[in-house]
Amino acid sequence: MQTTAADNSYKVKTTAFEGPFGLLLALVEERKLFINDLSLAEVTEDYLKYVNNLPAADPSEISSFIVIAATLILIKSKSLLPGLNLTSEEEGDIRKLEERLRLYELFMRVSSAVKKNFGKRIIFPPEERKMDTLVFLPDERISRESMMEFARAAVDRIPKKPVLSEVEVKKVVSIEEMIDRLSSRIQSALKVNFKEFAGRAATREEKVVVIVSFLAMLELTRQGIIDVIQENNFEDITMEKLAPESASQI
Amino acid sequence: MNENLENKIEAVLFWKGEPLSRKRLGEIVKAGQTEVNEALEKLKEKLAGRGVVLIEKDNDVALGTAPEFSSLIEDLQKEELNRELSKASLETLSIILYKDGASRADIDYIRGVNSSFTLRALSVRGLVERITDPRDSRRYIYRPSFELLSYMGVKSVKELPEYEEIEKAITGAAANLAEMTKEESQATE
Amino acid sequence: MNENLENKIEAVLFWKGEPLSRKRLGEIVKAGQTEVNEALEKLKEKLAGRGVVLIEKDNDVALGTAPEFSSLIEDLQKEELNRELSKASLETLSIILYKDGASRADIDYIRGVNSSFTLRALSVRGLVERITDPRDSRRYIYRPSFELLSYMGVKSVKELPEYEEIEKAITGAAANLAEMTKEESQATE
Repeated sequence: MQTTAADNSYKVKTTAFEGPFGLLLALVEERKLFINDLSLAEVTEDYLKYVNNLPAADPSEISSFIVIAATLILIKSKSLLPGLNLTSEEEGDIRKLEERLRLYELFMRVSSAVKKNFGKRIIFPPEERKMDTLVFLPDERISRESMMEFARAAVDRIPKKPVLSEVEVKKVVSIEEMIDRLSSRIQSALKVNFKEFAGRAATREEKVVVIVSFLAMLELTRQGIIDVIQENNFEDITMEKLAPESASQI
Repeated sequence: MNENLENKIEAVLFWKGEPLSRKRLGEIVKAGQTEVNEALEKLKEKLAGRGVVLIEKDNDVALGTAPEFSSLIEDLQKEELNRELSKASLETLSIILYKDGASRADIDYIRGVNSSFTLRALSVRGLVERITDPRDSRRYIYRPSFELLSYMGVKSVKELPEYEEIEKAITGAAANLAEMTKEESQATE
Repeated sequence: MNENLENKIEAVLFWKGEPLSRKRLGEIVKAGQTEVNEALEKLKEKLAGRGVVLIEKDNDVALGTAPEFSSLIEDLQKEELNRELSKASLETLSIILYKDGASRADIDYIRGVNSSFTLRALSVRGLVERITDPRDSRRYIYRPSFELLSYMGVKSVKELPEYEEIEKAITGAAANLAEMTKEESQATE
């Protein structure tokens, strides 16, 4: 299952995904995996890369991707750092994500059946009958005034262009906080100083980059490709590349 | 090939709801006159002792309610006509008035819900009439009936209060929403 | 007295040409709910293998043409049919069909994205209908419409492919869903 870096820059970039689950499912299915914490950990980096390249057009759309990213980062961290103790809330988030993804997968299957049948064998109601316009039965509630009021009310109820609601804005903010919290969470678990990495990251996008590269570094460590040397706790980490032979062992 | 021709004919007559000539029926179901006549006989047999019967008049045939239920249907008709119009119907009517004729799709966009049943209620009472859209023969336009305008005491919809302002808002919104919904349904994969 | 109740009901549904609730049907034919339900079962049997079918949805019933004559009737009818469904619409419709009614929060939770615009587009097309949640008057439930069942060619949701199996799988995940969407709907609606 060893894949090269080139293979990992997936084709998903060219496809637009409606939401985070479509993307995640595509990534998992491309690798022919089942939905579980292992497969989710494996696709986390590609997921984050994709999200980072999303055009910042619609914040509410991106926010739905970011919410899931936070949980994925947890899963990834846990897989890389077995010593990382998750709170019960965090464990719950992970379990919930897996369940939601399975439910979504089920509905993807359902929607292909719906697509296959939709409009193929239609049951028609009878055609609207032609009216012999002999009757005229008005209603006393029909007047110039009442009709104006009804028309006005109908116009007022027409939704304007969809706008980002307050709740959604709040969500985006709290996600940034969540990412902050997560990076410090990982830091403390590892007892590494992260300042070179995180110090310069100011925006959300930059922070995501930091996390991605941090996770990538841990991944490489586990695979034995690089060796992380940390002289003392709370000092910067240095990395060094190992000889190619040791890299191919795993 | 045409073994269930009587079912086909039943479906066509049910859908149409008004008399069709045997000749036209043959064209629709792609069968010869003898076949059609035989199938109609079979249909008559199958409908024996049911709520719906085959009505024959000269060369025309139609489905209708069984004669033993005629008084039930008459009562029902009276009751329906005397019922109060629903709020949904009144709102639909107001849109047809201020847009001076609207397609079902226009009305649906503005109301955000499907309006076919409310439109039916309005036509039954002669408040609106359905005509073929002069710009698109594949759809219908509902417009205020002449009787409705005179009942409201206006010679044309333009005399309705604040007509210009509301007409503009409705027409603009309908176009806008039609556009957005079109985008939505076309965004296939 | 009411030995041919199914015929009476057939006549009423034929004449009416649009969905009626079982309750209203009972009022019209002057019969109790149990009687009406039994008669509807008999009517379904009588219509088996015919040109006309009985469609059931929640507590409403209506007559329609049998699905095997779909293309025949489509050629006869004038208005153009819209068969396009975006990916978002397909997902949303599937949830509403197989959950047989879902709140916006349910749908958002399953899809992981906001579905309000898709829901409006589907309501406008008459594929879904909105009712007030009987358990919580502050929110809405979206349900399949008759038109949606018609487009799917099924007489009731139970005829949808793999309905029971999928419904069971959904119910399994539903406890979690209910808990989650409660939190979310309090935040958004």
